[in-house]
This record gives sequence, structure tokens and C-alpha cells, in this order.
Amino acid sequence: MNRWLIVFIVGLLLPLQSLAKTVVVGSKAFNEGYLLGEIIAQKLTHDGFDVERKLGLGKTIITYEALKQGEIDVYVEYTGTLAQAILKLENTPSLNALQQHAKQEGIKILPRLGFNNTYALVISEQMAKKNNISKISDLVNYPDLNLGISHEFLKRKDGWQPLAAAYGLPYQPVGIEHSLAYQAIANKQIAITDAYTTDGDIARYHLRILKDDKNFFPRYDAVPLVRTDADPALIKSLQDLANHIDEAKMQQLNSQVVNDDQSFAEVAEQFLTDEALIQKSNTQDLNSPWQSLPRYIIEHLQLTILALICSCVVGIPLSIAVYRRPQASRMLVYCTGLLQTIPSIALLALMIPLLGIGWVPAVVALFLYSLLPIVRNTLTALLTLDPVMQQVAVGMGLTPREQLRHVYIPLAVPMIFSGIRTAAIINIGTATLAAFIGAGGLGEPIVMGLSLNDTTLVLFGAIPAALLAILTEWLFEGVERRFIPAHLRNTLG
Amino acid sequence: MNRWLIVFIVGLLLPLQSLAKTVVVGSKAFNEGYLLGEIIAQKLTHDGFDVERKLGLGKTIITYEALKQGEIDVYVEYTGTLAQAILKLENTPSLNALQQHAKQEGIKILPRLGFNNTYALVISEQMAKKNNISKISDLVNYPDLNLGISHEFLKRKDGWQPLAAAYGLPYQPVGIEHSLAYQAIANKQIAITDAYTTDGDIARYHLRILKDDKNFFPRYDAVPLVRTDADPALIKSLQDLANHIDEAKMQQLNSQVVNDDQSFAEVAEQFLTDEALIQKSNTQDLNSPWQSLPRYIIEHLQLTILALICSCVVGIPLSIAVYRRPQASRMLVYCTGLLQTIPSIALLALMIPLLGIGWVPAVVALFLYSLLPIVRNTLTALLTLDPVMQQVAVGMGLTPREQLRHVYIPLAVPMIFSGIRTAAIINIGTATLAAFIGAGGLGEPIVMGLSLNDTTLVLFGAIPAALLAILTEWLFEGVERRFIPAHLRNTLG
Amino acid sequence: MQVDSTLKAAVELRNISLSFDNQPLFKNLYFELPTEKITAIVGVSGCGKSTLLKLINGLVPPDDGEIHICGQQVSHSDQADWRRYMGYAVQQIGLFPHLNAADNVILLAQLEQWSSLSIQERLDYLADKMGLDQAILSRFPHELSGGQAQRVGLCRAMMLKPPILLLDEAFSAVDPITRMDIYQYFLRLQETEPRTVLLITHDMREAVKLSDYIAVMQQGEIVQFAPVEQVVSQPATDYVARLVKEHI
Amino acid sequence: MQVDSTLKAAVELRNISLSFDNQPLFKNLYFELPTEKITAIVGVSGCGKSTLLKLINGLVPPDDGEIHICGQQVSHSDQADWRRYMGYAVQQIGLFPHLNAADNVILLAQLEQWSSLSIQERLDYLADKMGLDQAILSRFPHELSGGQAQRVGLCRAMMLKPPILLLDEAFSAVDPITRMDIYQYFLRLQETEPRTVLLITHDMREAVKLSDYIAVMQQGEIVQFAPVEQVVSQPATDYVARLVKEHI
Ligand SMILES: Nc1ncnc2c1ncn2[C@@H]1O[C@H](COP(=O)(O)OP(=O)(O)OP(=O)(O)O)[C@@H](O)[C@H]1O
Ligand SMILES: Nc1ncnc2c1ncn2[C@@H]1O[C@H](COP(=O)(O)OP(=O)(O)OP(=O)(O)O)[C@@H](O)[C@H]1O
Ligand SMILES: [Mg+2]
Ligand SMILES: [Mg+2]
Repeated sequence: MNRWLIVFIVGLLLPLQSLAKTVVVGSKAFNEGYLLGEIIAQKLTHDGFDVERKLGLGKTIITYEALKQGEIDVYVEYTGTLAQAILKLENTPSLNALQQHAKQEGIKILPRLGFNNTYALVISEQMAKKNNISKISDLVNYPDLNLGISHEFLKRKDGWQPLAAAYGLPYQPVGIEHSLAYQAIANKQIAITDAYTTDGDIARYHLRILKDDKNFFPRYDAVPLVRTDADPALIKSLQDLANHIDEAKMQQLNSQVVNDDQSFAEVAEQFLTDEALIQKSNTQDLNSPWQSLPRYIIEHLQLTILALICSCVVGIPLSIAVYRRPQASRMLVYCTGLLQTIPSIALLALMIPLLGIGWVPAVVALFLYSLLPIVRNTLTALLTLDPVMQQVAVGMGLTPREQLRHVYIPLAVPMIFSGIRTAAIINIGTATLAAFIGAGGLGEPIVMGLSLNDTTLVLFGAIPAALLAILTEWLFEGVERRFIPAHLRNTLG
Repeated sequence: MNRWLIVFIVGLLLPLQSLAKTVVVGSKAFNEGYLLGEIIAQKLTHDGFDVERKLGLGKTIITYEALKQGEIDVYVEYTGTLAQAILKLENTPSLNALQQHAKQEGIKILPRLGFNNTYALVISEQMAKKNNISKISDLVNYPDLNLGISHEFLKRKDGWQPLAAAYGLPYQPVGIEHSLAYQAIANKQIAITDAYTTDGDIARYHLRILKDDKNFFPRYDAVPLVRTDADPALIKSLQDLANHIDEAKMQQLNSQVVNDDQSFAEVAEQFLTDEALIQKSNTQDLNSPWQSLPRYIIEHLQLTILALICSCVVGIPLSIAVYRRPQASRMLVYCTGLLQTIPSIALLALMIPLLGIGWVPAVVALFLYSLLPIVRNTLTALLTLDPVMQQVAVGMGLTPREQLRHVYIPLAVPMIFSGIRTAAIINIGTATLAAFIGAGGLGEPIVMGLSLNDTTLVLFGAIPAALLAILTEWLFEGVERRFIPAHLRNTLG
Repeated sequence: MQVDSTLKAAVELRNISLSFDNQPLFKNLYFELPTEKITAIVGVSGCGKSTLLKLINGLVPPDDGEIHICGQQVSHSDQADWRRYMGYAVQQIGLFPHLNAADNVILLAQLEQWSSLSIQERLDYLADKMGLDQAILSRFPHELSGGQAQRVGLCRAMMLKPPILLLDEAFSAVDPITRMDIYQYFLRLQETEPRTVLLITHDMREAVKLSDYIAVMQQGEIVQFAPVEQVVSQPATDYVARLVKEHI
Repeated sequence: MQVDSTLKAAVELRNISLSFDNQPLFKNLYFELPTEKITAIVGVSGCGKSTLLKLINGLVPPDDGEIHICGQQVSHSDQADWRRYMGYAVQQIGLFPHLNAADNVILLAQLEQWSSLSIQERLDYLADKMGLDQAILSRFPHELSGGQAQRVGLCRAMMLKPPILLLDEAFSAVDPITRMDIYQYFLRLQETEPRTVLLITHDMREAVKLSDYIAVMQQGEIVQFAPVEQVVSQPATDYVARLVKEHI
């Protein structure tokens, strides 16, 4: 009997093992990040890797830490960000120097993708032509131009003020919302604004990037990062992408996403095919949630099952250990009860400083939540056993351990199972919150769908979760049929 | 025995009854709204009313509906909002006409508090003096002034464009982030911007409001709204506030909150005392969460207990009704399981269109969540009864109902209680989410604390919730001691 | 209900067949329970005596055959209606653990809404006859000795004065002296207000002493069913002869 | 462990006192169980027979007094160590419902890590002696008849060949013929490999037939404890006389 149980559990967890061997592609949470992540993912898939996407992980530091700790295997970072925000270097070092620093952290910087996504000043093509302006230092001669500078750039330490000082620019710029600036240029309300060099709107609004002829702006070269111990085949595959995306290309790709409403997957595939980096696949829409559904479900199952196994492995023995001591039993019930009163989001949030993001804190949180039904049912079952059975078990000379193993637990099993089943179902529900901390699962389409107000996407998470609940019930019916003699079984299964 | 149970339950629910007779003061969720709500609440408290605060309810329409449906009894609205956003009137009617329209909806408009919170153009006092500008039409003569207009005002249908047209203003304004505009005026980057007439920063930045001499802006007079069937004493008390707050006063009060970091309660009390509307109380800090703690706890208890009673009253009989039919039992377990897989926030959100806000949807959601442990434990207990007991009960001629009433249920009680206790504890935890839909309870300080990043406030919700969980365990131990013979009892209580 | 005393058989089983797990126990069993007489069933352990009682009580439906009670054929579902007229003391005793001894006994009378006076009277009467004192009646089942519990079960079966009594080894845990008293009580009762009693026993002397008829069962068949004297004097088979010889 | 057969008493209770709910049951009870003899306890239902067995087995701690097993005084906690050497068949039978009959019987031997061959041998031997066939052994307790279950319980108590056997009305649900076989078995066993047996019974003839000594108990006191013949020929009290008279 036990053998079957182990086979069953191992079988269920196998996907976790196999997933652990895939390449996990990460990204930060903004359009260019998503797009570069998707490009890398498709390239790797094409080169035969088993790819998992963990795109949109959040802030720089979370994504970087995820890479360092092996939760993702590759993501695209900018050299400037790496130098300043991550490695905390004062001035901007060369790529080689950066490579040295990164190596000490176990990180390898791969060759540049080809573009430098930094700040720039942009001017309308028309105005530039008319006045023959092509570089920032040309501006010194046109003090009458209206400058509308984004609030962020105005406020940055390395923003407007040092720039103006470096070039000796004679302007008093007006602060403007970045999203309105291009429109303002189009309306001729302002002539010049700041922008990112890869902004998809630059081409759309026919703007010219003024050359940073004094090299004022630090370089933000896009580079894939991997760990130093990365699979050489992975590195090889990623190196193929080197120098395939210049600023204009990146602008165009960004624009396809933002202005032409194409999906990241479509744009990425188009790009890779155009550059002959992959052959065009015949599959349908790559971005369809149908494609991700198996992953959602497997992740969800893994979270739930791992947490459930933990709480069985901890909760049942703990209950058994204390059930003869009323004070200890009471404490156990109180403590597991207290855990329940922490709202789930708060608990998940609490986990982050302790355990970071990903599936570990999610499993821990789920584990803590599923303790109560298991502990209480185990205790109640053991404490309300038929006293004659106890008398016989003791009277025939079984040791306390044997009494439990051969009499009390078998008799308590239907009730314990009832607790485990309740815990499992509650877990399936609560696990949908795991997506908030990047643990994936069916919460991912739900969270995405809620934030995009896309009901279909929400249902892509909600319906499988509901079906999982029913499947779980069936599974437990089967397990009970296997392990509990018919006459002792909760006959509804 | 049953008598005691009833007395106990009624005793616990009594506060709900008494709270239902208090006056509930609502507000929308922005500073001025909170402040006016607090002023009204303190005034009513001073006049002997039992006041409950439901401040920060959210958008206009939620707050208005809450008033109409009796969930709150009074809140402050602006006549312009009332006319346009709520009653959907085309042009701005007189207060009398508005009163007529509102009456048809069962709403009574009380006399104006005295200020008109509308859009205005502001200019620095210094510049105004220098150029002798006091009204908007004066601006026609100064086409060289820089205008920085907020993006929102630029985009509004009744914003900048018609204003400029109405006054024939010769400006091409620059869009600016409202929060930066005052600073920009102070820095002399712009001369004029738009503002609300009661903005606390107007005084702080020494700005002058330009008179709207063509009455372009609709009036947004602050008026308390009550239902037409409101207690005359309540109306009387609210009328005392009429004309006590002009624009300058409101600016000052807003500024005290925003710039001087005083609590709403402090500012409100200061104002009411200054205006001799109430006598200064000797109590300590009114805003202390200690003061609200009893209400939080009582609301939380009510939510939890009501939901628990509902799920007992529904879940136990339902389980008993179906337990002999395996198919029906299975369906019941599946359905209660499905409910568990809906994430709690989604379920609460789902309730709003059906049941509005407040404690009704919260209780319904909690009720649905607590069904599973109760249903499953009841079913399991009934299905794993000692077969000899069943044989005897049937064989001695008990009807199915009598078998249940006198044999099966008494024997199943320890297990059923175990389910109820699990449900109760889970409920206490989940009820903390009820604050999201205005149902109050210990979630209120938690939600507030999380959004203000105020750990102490969070603990004001979390610690009592944890204590409640322990209290609940004690209570159930007592109840079990009362209803279950010692030898059948889950001895850990 | 009153059992029609002119009727020869209060209970009649016709052509009953019953199998457990495809193991036939009864094949075309015919059995009739004489009205207002005490009938004892004896037989090897596991031959089907308790199962016969369950058939009569309707706890086990027959695979085939007819059951007549008081002259009417009853279906398995009808049988429920007859149960209150059949006191049934099961072999495992089966007291309800959540009720004390007295409450176990009076449960049916309470459900029949007897006055508390008549309940108390009947309880006292039965307890006295069965040698149970007040202290014992207020104990919970797990606090009773085996014989005390068995007698409480007997009182419970007899509480409503049922015209038919089914007793499955109802005296086996009672000591000989108390048992004598109970025999006396039954025999006297049978003279004043006769009941139809079916009792299972392994004590041939008990069978001889108490009953009017003896049915000897062997592997699901009734091998002899006759008045006591006849069974003793003319045992039908070797098995019956051994039974009689060893124990009288 | 072997009981030292030179020892007069395998078990000795000295000055035992025990109360339930402040109702004294035993007051300064003295009892010794003769080594390698069969001793029967008879007495009124509820006089404390089963409780005496529980005291010996250590299931119930005495309020006061000493218990000596094989000459050593044992405390309540020590008693646990002795239990495997005392086969104990409880009055309620108490088979484990999740194990079938055979598994109930062999559980202890499995825990003692007997070879499966010797387990099977012992099981077959006992089942044969108790008249249980293979079909019965594979049934779950709720599928057994009362007498079958009781015999399975008896096998369970005897599985480990314990030198001391405590039998609480262990034959009461067994039919007379099978019971005769079991008596024979016990008597023959007692000649070849004698055990210390304490059996509770309400059947005086059983007591006389099986045992070497009879202890008569009345309200928590042993009123006569003597070899069988002596109890029969010289009953110590009226009560004993009645017992003897009515049943022999
Ligand atoms: N837990 C208990 N609480 C109170 N009284 C008890 C408890 N256990 C046993 N008794 C009482 O102690 C007395 C002795 O019980 P015991 O089971 O030893 O009797 P017995 O001699 O075995 O009787 P029987 O022949 O009926 O089995 C009885 O009167 C019984 O009611
Ligand atoms: N649910 C069941 N499944 C399988 N076999 C059963 C079931 N119930 C009873 N039996 C078998 O049917 C036979 C008759 O059982 P029954 O209880 O009627 O015997 P009995 O004559 O009352 O015996 P005893 O004198 O030992 O009480 C036995 O062999 C028993 O094992
Ligand atoms: Mg039987
Ligand atoms: Mg006893």
C-alpha cells in the first residue's frame, strides 16, 4: 500500500523535477522587457531548449536576485542599470570592467544585443531640418526653442540640470507629462523633449534623436545576463542574438507592440524570422492562454500538492505527538488557528522578506493555511476513538507507538482524510493568490485578467481551478477506496 | 439546553440591533470628504446621537447608493456632482430645482455648508497685485503670462477650451502635472494655473483665486444629503452647520490636514469648538484606534457569527438531507468545494453588483466559504457511524428522522463541532477582507494600515483577530462541555 | 396492534433465500413463530440464528421469499412499521453511548409520548424485575458491567410491552442466580399476559426451562421444530440428540 | 518469560482498594492466582469480576494496594511490560474493525516478528481447535456471527502462547457442542503444557468442568476460593450453595 502512495506522489511531482531542468527566461515588468524576454524565449525554444517564461517579475532588484538564486536563468539588463543600481559603481565602467564585477557575483554578461537604451533629447524632424540641428551642442544656438522636459528627467540627479550645465544650454524648460510631450511637439507647443532612445513613438512622431556629442548620457546597452555556471549551449544560443537589434530596430519593435497592438509573441517571432534567427513556425497564435494552460495547471498542482504534503507530514505527526497531552493539543490548535487569522495577502506579503519570491514562500504560506483542518480533524478523530478499542489495544500489550500505528490511526483515517480533503480544496482556492509573488499557477491568468479587465483571461484561471477541485475530490475518492476497507469508508468517497 | 443556546446567540447579535439604530455617517474617499464626514460625525455625537463612521466609501456612485439604500444616513455631496454625475441633468439647475429632483429619489438636500468647491484659475498674489488682476476677464489684457494648466482640466469637456472661448483668452497653455503647478508658480515658471477653490495649498503658496466674473464654472456647493425620511432631530442638528464653512475656512482646514499633519478628528474638533458648535471635549486623542477598537471587534464578531450561524443552519441540515444519497452528497461536496476555489477578493468583488456593499455581501461570502468544513465533517461523521448503532436504531423502530435526531446526530456531534470550529477560525481570518467592501470589522485598521504603511494600525486589526481566534476556541470548548457528555467529548475541548 | 391470538403463527417466513457474498445461508427456509408462545432457537455458532432474527425484524431483506407478520405479507419497506411491535435485543447489546442506561430504556416510550408517570412506572417495574438498581440506571453504557448492560438492553426491548419479542442471547452475560429470577419473571408473565417470544440461546437447559417450542438450526436449515418435550424425547437427528444429551 | 512453576501464585493482589465515582468496589481485596492451574471466577453480574481482570492486566490502576506478578511487585506503569505474557480476551470481544479475523489474530505475532511460517502454523492450529474455517478467518469482524467473533478473540488472546491467560466470559456465545470441543482442548493442553488461566464464567458447569480452583465473588469480595471439589462439597456461604445447587 505504502509503495503505491509513494509512486503516486513521485509521479505527481515529476513535472516539478523536469521543469527544474528547463531554461527559465525572466524579464522586468515593462514592454521592452517583456518583448526581449519573449525573443530570447523563442530563440531558445527554437534551439531545442525546454523554456519556461517568468516574464514581468517586477523591479530590477527582484529580477536580478531571481537570476542570482537560480529562479530564472537569463534576462536582459542594461549596462547602466547594472553598474549603478545593482553593482553600485560610481562612474560608468567599461563593459570589460563590468564583466569583472559581475563575475564576482556569479553573473556573466553576454554580448550586447546592439542597442543603447538611454536618455536622449528629441526634436521634430521638420524643425531639425529647418534649423539644421543634429546634435545637442547645436542647441546652444537656438535659445528660443521651447523645451518640455518630463518631470522625472527634471528631477533626476543625472537629468536635466547636469545636462544643461555640461552643454551650456540656455533654456528654462517647462515640466511636462512624458505621455503628452510628443503630442505637444506635434502641436508645436514645444520643440524639444526628452525620450528613451528606443521609444517606439520616436519614429511614429517623426522625431530626430539629437546626438549626445559630449557623451553626457551613460550607456545603457542591453545585454543578456546569465549565471557564470550557465550551460555553454545556452550561452551559445544567446550569442546568436548579438548585434541584431539596433536602436531603430528596437524602436520599431516597441512600436509594433504599443501602436499596432500586436502581441509580444507575434512581434518576437516576426523579428526572429526576419533576421533568419529562427524558421517561421506553423503554430497558431503563440500568445493564446491555451498554450500556457498546461503550465498554469502543473504549477498550480505542484504548489497545492507540495503544500498539502508538507502539512500532512507536519500536521498529522504533530497532532499524534501531542494528542495525549491536552495542554499541548490546545496550544497546537491555537497556533494553527492563529495562522489562519492572518489574511492571505498579508501572509504572502510577509513571506517576501523572509523567503523572497517564487514558489517557496507560496508553498510555505499554503502549508501554514492547510494545517488547521488537518490538525483539528486528526486530533478530534484520535480523541473520540471507541474506548473499547483503546482498552483492547492497551490490554493486549501494544506499545504506544504500535497502538497508534496499528489501531488508532487506521480507525481515525476516514476523519483525517476528511480534514486533508478540506485542506486540499482550500489550498486550490488560496493558491490562486500565489501569482502575486511570482509563484505562477492558475492565479497568473486571474491576476492578469483582473488587471487587464479581461474576463476571458480570468476564466482561464477560474474554471481550471474549479475543475481541479473536482478532480481532487475524485482522486481522494480513489485513494480512499484503495486504503480504507469498504465498511469503514466514508461511502460517498 | 437549546434555550441557553438561543440566549447566547441573541446576546451576541444584540449589538447589531443597537448599531442599526445609530446614525451612520458616510463620506467619499478623499481628504475633504473624510474631513467633512468627521465634522458631521462629531457634531452629531455632541448632539447625543450614537454615531457610526463609514468614511472613505469610494466613488461617488457607491456612496450615493449607500445613502439611498440606508447603509449610511448622511454624507456631504457637491451640488454640481449631484446634478451632473448622479441625477444626469444637462445644465446646472437651481438649488430648488435640484431639491425637487432629489426628492423623487428619496433624498433631501440640506442647506449649504457655505463653500463652493469648483474649478478656478489662480495667480500669485504678488503678480496679481503688480498687474492689478482680480477676475478672469482681466486676463485678456495680459497675453504674455505663462499658463500651466493641469492635464485633467485641459482634457475636460467643460475645462480649458470652453473657458478660453467664453472669456476670449489669448493663451496657448502648457500641460502640467497639477501637483507641480504651485511649485512652478513659486519658481515663476508659470504665472497662472487651475485649482480647486478649497485647495489648502492656495493659502500656503499665497495665491489669489481669480473671480469667475462670467459665472463660467458650475457651482459645486457642499451640501449634506440625507434621506427624505430622516429623523427631524438629525436634520436639525445638521442644519446648525449651515454657512459655517466658506472657501477660505475650507482651504484652511484642508491645509491643516495636508500640510500640518493633523488628524481629521483633531481638525474637525478644533473647527467645531472654534465655531462654538460643540464644547471642547476632555477626551484624549479622538482619532486613536483604541477608540474604534470595540466597534471593529463587534463588527468582526457579528460578521463571523452571522456567517457561521448561516452556514450551520444551511450546511448541517443540507448534509443530513443528502447523506443517504451518494450522488447528492457528492454534488454537495463538489459545489461547496467549488465555492472555495473562488479567491476571496474575487468573491467579495463578485458580490458587489448583486448585493451592493456593506455587511450583507460580506456575510454571504463568509457564509459560502465556511460551508465546506462543516458540510464535509457532517457528512463524514454520518457516513462513518458505528454500524451496530445504526442497526439498533433501525431495528428498534425509530423513524429515519428519529434515528437522526436521537442517535446519529448526537454521535456525530463531536466531529460536526470540529468542522464548525475550523470554519469559525477560517471565517475570522477571511472576515478581515470584508473591509474592502465597507463591511467594517478588524480588516478596517488592517486595510488602512497597509495603505498608509502604518504597522501599528495593522496590528490593531491583526492582534485582536488572533485573540478572537483563541477566544472562539475557548467558547467552543465551553459549548462542547455543555452539550457533549464527557466520555464522548473531544477531550481537548 | 394486538397479535391475533387465534392465529397459529404470529410470524411466518416462506421460501426465504439469502446469501452473503454469494455464499448461500438460507435456501427456501420455512419457519413459523407460534403465537403467544416462547420459542427457542438453538444451533451451532454461525448457523444463521441471528440472521433469522434480522430477517423477521426487517434489518436484512431476503433475496427471495415472503415474510408474513400477523397473517399479512409484508414487504421489506413495510416491515419498518412493525418494528415498534417487536422488541429486539441484539446480540451485541448496542446501547447508545450518549444516553445513560435509563434514557436508553425509555427512549421509545418518550417518542411514543407516554406520560412521564407511566414511563417512570414502567422503568421501575422492569428495572426491578431485571435486578437493576437506581445507581446502575444513571450510569452511561461504558460504566456498566457486561451483564448490567445486557439487562439494560433487555429492558429497552421490553419497554413498550411489545407483543413480539426477539431476544438474541439476551441472558448470556447474566449470572445464574439473577438469570433464574428472570426466567421466573418470564414464565409468570407468559401466564398472565402471553407474548410471542423468539429467543436464541446456547444454553439447552435455558431452552428447556423457558420455552414451549424448540427449533434446532443447522447450517441455515431448521432440522427439528417441535414442542420441548418432543425434542427432548425424540430428537430428530444425531446433532439434536447430542445437544440434548450433553446438556440436560 | 516463563512463569516460575515452583511459585505458588503467578499473580498476587494484596490489599487492593478501588472505587468508581466514590463508590468503593474493592476494599482490601486479597487474591492469588495459582500457577499453571485453571481458576474460575463466578459471581453476581456487576460484582467486579471484569474489573479484577483489568487490575491484573494493568488497564485499571488500583487506588491502593500491591500487585505482584511472578513474584515481583509491579507498578502500574511496569504492568505494560507484562501484558504480552498475559493473553486477555475482553468481555466485549473488541475485534479491530479494520482488520479481518486472521489479521486480528496474528497482529501480535507480526509485531513480535515471528516468521510468516510460524505465524501461519499457529493460526491454522488455533483456528482448527476453535472450529474456525478459512472463510471465516478472511471475514471482517462485522461479518462474523457473535460466536465466531468470540472465538476469533480467543485465538487472538492465545496467539503468542502466553503463560497467563485472562478469559472474560470467553465462551458465552459459543454453542454447546463447539464449546465441548474447546473444553477438551483446554484440558488436554493443561496436561501437556500447563498455563495459568483465570476465567470468568456464569456457567457453573463450565467452571466445574474446566477449572482446578473456583473463586466465588460477591460485591467485590472473594467469599470462597478453593479447589473445585471443595466448593461443590463444602460451599462456604448460602450464595455459593445456591450457585452449586442450581447448576450442577
Ligand atoms: N467506569 C466505571 N464507572 C463507574 N462504575 C463502573 C465503571 N466500570 C465498572 N463500574 C461498575 O463496577 C461494577 C463492577 O463491574 P464489572 O464489569 O467488574 O462487573 P462484572 O463482575 O464483570 O459483571 P458482569 O458479570 O456483568 O460482567 C459494576 O457495578 C459496574 O457498574
Ligand atoms: N455481512 C455479512 N457478510 C458475510 N457473512 C456474514 C455477514 N453476516 C453474517 N455472515 C455469516 O453468516 C453466518 C450466520 O451468521 P449469524 O450471525 O446469523 O450466526 P448465528 O447463528 O447468530 O451465530 P452465533 O451463535 O455465533 O451468534 C455466519 O457464518 C456469518 O459469518
Ligand atoms: Mg448470533
Ligand atoms: Mg464482566
